[in-house]
Amino acid sequence: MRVRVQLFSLLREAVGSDELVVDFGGLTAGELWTELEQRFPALASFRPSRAIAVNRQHAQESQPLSEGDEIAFFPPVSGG
Amino acid sequence: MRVRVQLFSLLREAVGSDELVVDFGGLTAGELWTELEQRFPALASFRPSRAIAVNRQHAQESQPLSEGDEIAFFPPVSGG
Amino acid sequence: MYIEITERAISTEDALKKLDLKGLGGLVTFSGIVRPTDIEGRPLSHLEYEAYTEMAHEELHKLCQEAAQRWGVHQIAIMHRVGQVEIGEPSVVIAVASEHRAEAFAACRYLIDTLKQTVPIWKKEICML
Amino acid sequence: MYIEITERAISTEDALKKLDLKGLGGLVTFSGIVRPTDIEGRPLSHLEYEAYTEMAHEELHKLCQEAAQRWGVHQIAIMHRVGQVEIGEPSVVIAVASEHRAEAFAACRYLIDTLKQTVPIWKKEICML
Repeated sequence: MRVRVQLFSLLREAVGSDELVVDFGGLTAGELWTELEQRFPALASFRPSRAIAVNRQHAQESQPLSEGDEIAFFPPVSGG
Repeated sequence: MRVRVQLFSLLREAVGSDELVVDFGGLTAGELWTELEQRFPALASFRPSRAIAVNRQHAQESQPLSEGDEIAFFPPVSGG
Repeated sequence: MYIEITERAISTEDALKKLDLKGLGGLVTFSGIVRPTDIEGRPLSHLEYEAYTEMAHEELHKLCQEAAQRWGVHQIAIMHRVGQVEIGEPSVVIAVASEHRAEAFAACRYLIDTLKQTVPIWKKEICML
Repeated sequence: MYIEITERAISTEDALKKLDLKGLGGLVTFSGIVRPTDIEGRPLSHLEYEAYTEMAHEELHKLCQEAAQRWGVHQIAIMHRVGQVEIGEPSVVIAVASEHRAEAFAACRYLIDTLKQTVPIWKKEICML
């Protein structure tokens, strides 16, 4: 399936891009992250702390993805 | 002794005056109140709830008074 | 630390102007606004506030000192109206700034709660005729 | 309920203008102001904030709905800066009005605490060179 991936803050800086369109053979948000780590090894160190949103909702690694979903990965939030 | 008595809010309205100078034969703030009650019977109903200040400090009925003290009697505060 | 008991209108903005925010990170304000009805729902015309002004100043000063001791907050402004206050107008405004937000929230809440319990100011509700 | 994520300067006054105070008695505001040093005391030049704007809007909207359910408060304004924010400027302002003060304090505190935990906005500290 094809999904849109947005990256924020340190993850955006690690990859050098704020948005990727990814053709993806897996099922879940966690599998998508693993695939991104393979393409962008600089992401690996963020795995323990990074959060996931699917279609603008906070999500877990187990969240199944669908064609056209908007996925976002980001470090712990620090607004305010 | 001679003391200055200030009355506020409903007590002022009950007596019809915001300040009295009282020549007083007693010792304590509570005794002064009792003397005022005798002069102004309308004060009696306020006894259970009225507060006392002596020289701008919250005080108890047992507070001894001195010549020249500034005494205030007032109903429960309701600012804010 | 700024304390004012005044017959003139007051506002959050007025209180904020009295604070020096330099180096501070959290700013909390409270305004108590005159509601259109009394506690039993009867419509009010306005309120009238009366203060034992000198003692109220001293009591408010003590409250500020307590807040400074308990929470380390030093930037505090308290303004309270006396006289006639119309529906919708603030009768009291408190502004507190501190390094971090927890202290400003705690001090502001303490100040308004304690003001209502100990500071010699009285409200009279004037009913609609 | 008013939510704004903006590159322009914000202020307590701006947030207050978004509230309808009619009939309400308690108004609490919080401003988070950029401090001149980082957590280790190093001097900062400024902060840069970045948001996942669409999701941040939705999350803030959810927080307002939670505050409405828990405390019955409906007059809420939240403004958050993105982009460069200078030392001494507010990065976030929250204003909450309610019938009585306890609800406004509780909701305002909840909103800033939860904003910092769940809303997708990130701060970057730019050190003095």
